[in-house]
Amino acid sequence: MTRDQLLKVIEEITIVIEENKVHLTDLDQAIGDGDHGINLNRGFRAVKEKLESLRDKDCGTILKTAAMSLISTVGGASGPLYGTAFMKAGAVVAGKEYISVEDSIKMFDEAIQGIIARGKASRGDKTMLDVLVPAFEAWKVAFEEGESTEKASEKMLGAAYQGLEYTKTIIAKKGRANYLGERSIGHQDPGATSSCIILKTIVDVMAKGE
Amino acid sequence: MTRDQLLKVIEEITIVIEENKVHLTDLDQAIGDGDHGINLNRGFRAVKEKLESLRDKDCGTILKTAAMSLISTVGGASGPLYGTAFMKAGAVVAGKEYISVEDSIKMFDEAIQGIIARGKASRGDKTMLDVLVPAFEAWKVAFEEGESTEKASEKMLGAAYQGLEYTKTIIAKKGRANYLGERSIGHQDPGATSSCIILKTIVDVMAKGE
Amino acid sequence: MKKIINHPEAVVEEMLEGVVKAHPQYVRKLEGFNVLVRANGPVNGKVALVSGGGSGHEPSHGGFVGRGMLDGAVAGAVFTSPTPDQVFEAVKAVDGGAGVLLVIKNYTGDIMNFEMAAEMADMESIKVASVVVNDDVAVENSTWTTGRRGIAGTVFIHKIAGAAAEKGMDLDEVKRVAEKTIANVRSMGMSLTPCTVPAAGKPSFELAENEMEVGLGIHGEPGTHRDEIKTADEITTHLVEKILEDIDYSQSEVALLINGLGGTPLMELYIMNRKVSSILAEKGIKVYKTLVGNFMTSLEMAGASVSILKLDEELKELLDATADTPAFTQL
Amino acid sequence: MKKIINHPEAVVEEMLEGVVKAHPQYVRKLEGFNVLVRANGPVNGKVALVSGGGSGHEPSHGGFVGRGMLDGAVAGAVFTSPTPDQVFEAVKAVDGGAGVLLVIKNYTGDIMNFEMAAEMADMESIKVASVVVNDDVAVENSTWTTGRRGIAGTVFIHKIAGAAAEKGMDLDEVKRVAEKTIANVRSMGMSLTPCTVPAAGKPSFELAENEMEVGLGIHGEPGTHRDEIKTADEITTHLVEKILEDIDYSQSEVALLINGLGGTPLMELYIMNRKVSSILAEKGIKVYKTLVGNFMTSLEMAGASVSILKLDEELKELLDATADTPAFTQL
Ligand SMILES: Nc1ncnc2c1ncn2[C@@H]1O[C@H](COP(=O)(O)OP(=O)(O)O)[C@@H](O)[C@H]1O
Ligand SMILES: Nc1ncnc2c1ncn2[C@@H]1O[C@H](COP(=O)(O)OP(=O)(O)O)[C@@H](O)[C@H]1O
Ligand SMILES: [Mg+2]
Ligand SMILES: [Mg+2]
Ligand SMILES: [Mg+2]
Ligand SMILES: [Mg+2]
Repeated sequence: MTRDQLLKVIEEITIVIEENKVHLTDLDQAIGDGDHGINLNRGFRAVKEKLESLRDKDCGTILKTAAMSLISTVGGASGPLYGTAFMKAGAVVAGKEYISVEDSIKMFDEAIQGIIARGKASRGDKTMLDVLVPAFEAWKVAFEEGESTEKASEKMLGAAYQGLEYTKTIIAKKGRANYLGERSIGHQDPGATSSCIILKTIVDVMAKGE
Repeated sequence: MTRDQLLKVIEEITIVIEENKVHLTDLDQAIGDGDHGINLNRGFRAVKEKLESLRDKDCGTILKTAAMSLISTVGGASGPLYGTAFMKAGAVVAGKEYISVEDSIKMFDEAIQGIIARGKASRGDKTMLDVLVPAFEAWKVAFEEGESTEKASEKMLGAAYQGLEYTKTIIAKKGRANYLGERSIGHQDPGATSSCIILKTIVDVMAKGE
Repeated sequence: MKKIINHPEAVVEEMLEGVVKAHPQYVRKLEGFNVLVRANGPVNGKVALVSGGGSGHEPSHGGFVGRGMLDGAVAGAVFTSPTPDQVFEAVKAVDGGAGVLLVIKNYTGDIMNFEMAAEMADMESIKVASVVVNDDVAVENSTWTTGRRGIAGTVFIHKIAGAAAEKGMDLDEVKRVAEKTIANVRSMGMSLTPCTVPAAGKPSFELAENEMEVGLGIHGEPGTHRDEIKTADEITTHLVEKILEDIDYSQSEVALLINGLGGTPLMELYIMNRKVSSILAEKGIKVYKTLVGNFMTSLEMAGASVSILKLDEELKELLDATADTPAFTQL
Repeated sequence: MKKIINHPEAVVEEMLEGVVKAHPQYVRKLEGFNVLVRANGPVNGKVALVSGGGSGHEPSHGGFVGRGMLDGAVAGAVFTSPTPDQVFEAVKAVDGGAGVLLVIKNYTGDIMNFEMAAEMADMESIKVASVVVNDDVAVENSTWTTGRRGIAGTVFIHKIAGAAAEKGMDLDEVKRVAEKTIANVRSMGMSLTPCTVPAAGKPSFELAENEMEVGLGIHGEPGTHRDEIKTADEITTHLVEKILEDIDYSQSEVALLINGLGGTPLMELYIMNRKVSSILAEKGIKVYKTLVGNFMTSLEMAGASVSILKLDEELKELLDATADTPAFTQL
């Protein structure tokens, strides 16, 4: 993935998050405090304002700048988590103008480790990790098995959506939904949903191959 | 009217006020603060509790006791006004066991003078006076013209209801409805309504002639 | 009707019990009466202040009983002025020999009931004076009508006349100060929702999702008119303009009260205050002190009022004096 | 959505402007940040207290900035914990050289954002310690979950740790006192209505006319369960029993906070207090001090929480110390 594609990915994310603002907020009203879409939209709007100034920067700087914007505008739980994820992913490609498949695996891994270190959640707690962890594993395994990027993307997204469905069936153990106990069952996790949306956007931009 | 009839009148008033509690409150919600029925009902419930102890008292004592109960339980505007009215009416028949027609005219007059002295309103201000004053005049004139009690009662009630209708057409100048200005037009005054109800009850008991 | 209550008819008694349990260092209740007086009163030789009215305006009036403000507060049924015997009982309980000032809000019921209490006190030779607060500019003032209502501005009278009494002024002086405060304070309010008197069980009026009532009192009664909901800045501008039209505040220092009606978040009151202070700044009116919060409420009504008090040196000093009550404390 | 606001996205900024205009003697705003600090701060040599969280809980937290309580308050978007840079800015502004205590409510977002700020402060060698309030007994405590929420009991930490800092205790001591208070306080809440986050534009949940949410937090989120509306006494009994089950208050003296969630009239809070105090009296638990009012709100939500703090001599003395802030003043 080129630097321009990365910028395109980020720009597209700002658009789809805006489109999904109400949807994400609705999901968060059901089991959280009803701000997830508002939070992310505020954050990615700030990221968008930075994009122009990043046109000729390296991938690391781009991601780090986006991370800082997220950290200083989103707030809540998702701000530090997505911020940390972008930050950790950026560190992998510091100074680089191109992201290789190996880089992408490392970035994904580091992002998840960052989220876990910051949020102390694990898979099965009904959080974004229930999407990100299986998605990462599918992505990694696909390449290990020699699949094409298209196929790997497909498998990754498949795992992501499966993870998202899975969040409906479990009790939240982390985040605000946790306080609902049993009542959280049956509801899809908002953060897992935004993670899916972001992954889908990455895949869509890559598929266009611009 | 005998002492027993007077007691009966008061007892019946406590009943009809209870029945009209919601109606009077609804009227007061439209142009006042929505408590007129609640206020009067609280007051006449207190009066009712005194009735037993008044069985062998004179008409003056009966009315004065009722007045004191009203004054110390109703509150609002209607408490002092009805309280004063009962008090002044009672003073006319202090020590008496029977209320003559002449007494009744004097009582009615004194009651109204009491209300005016206390509340400083006059006819046309959209208050209970718009019922009481014309009712009193009709009552007095009927006897001056030699009418029977039945006929006088009929004329008195006719004037009362006409006065009540009239309250719908005017702007309130006294009481809470006053603050509504033009918006008070079209609404029937709650205190005028309770006055009608009370007059009607007096007439009904007298008509039964028990 | 959604309320945390037991029985609609018992709300006032149960509330007063709760107040006394919460603030025994400040207030006690007169046995058999819905009257709160200072725990350590009466204060010998001090003019005493009694206020009151219907309940449902909490923390008014019981919340302001304490050093530097009221000596006694009489609680009527919800939105119904208390009866004369209750007021009289308060007067007797708080009189420290220097007389009692009744602070009455201008409602027919309050006036008549307090007046009757004053007559009773007179018969027992207790010196009683009274003042009538009529700060609501929403209502046209006219000698043919009842005149203006007393609303949130009343709190300034409690504070200032209370300080005057605490300072040792005599009854005439305390009354003079109270009347000066009344002459200098104006208020106006609006609401987004009605409220429900517990015993009535249903809202006092109905408003559509996009409507507000403007120029309303503190008893759940409708206002002078209904309007489409505007922005906070527009609403505030309207209230402040009506007030500023009424007396000349130019070049003067003022105290502000941005008063919540019970169901409005503090956030919204502060957003209003932002606009009030910017309008006053533009006009060269200097804000000396600002109170923001629920001081004179209408049960759970969402809405607010703005009160502006024109100050002079005497009023400033009294406004700044120490107060120590359950609902208002000032070092 | 019925609110007195201008633009949903501007509520926090506009509110803070209004707060500063109302209380310039208490607070100033850090230019470019949604942070309120003491007008006359930092206080040299004094441990500073910083708290904060999402907005919508007014008067928490900015209303408690002042002598004897907080030094700084960070205001996030409505119900959204503030970002680390904002918290860091507060820490820098209030540090008087003796270090800064962060009072954090136990929410994933608050913890992470405040933690990141602490890391930033660490890098600039500002001494920072933090405590996490988790007083809500509605939520089961478990090491597998996030644990209990921090709700209204937090106000006691502000008051008591604030007094400790004002008294000159060092950072370790202030932290110890804060942790003792946290260990000794329990709360539980309920609501009759949802609330509406301005930017969301619609209520956080829906309740039928006869329903209430029990065991809920302060962010408009649903509670642990939904129930039919009960009487005030039944509701109060449930809340108090859940609290009393949790730690042993027997033979102890306690402080109470009957906290309104923003849309509940004071009348109802006092009716609840009546029952709280009668339950405690029955159990031989002595009430030392009671606070009643809107201290930690959820916008315009109608509802309340009860907090009970077990006291010892040290806590009593600190609770009694003078405080002077916009929302809580004590002589
Ligand atoms: N400890 C955690 N680890 C990973 N993800 C978490 C954690 N806590 C919360 N989340 C995610 O954050 C989402 C909520 O984000 P958001 O609503 O923006 O923040 P808040 O919960 O503070 O309001 C949840 O749906 C969940 O996916
Ligand atoms: N000054 C007055 N003179 C005569 N009647 C009055 C006066 N003021 C009010 N009233 C009557 O009292 C009625 C209202 O009584 P009520 O609702 O019990 O008291 P409040 O207005 O204090 O709530 C009005 O409908 C009106 O008829
Ligand atoms: Mg959320
Ligand atoms: Mg009425
Ligand atoms: Mg009334
Ligand atoms: Mg949030």
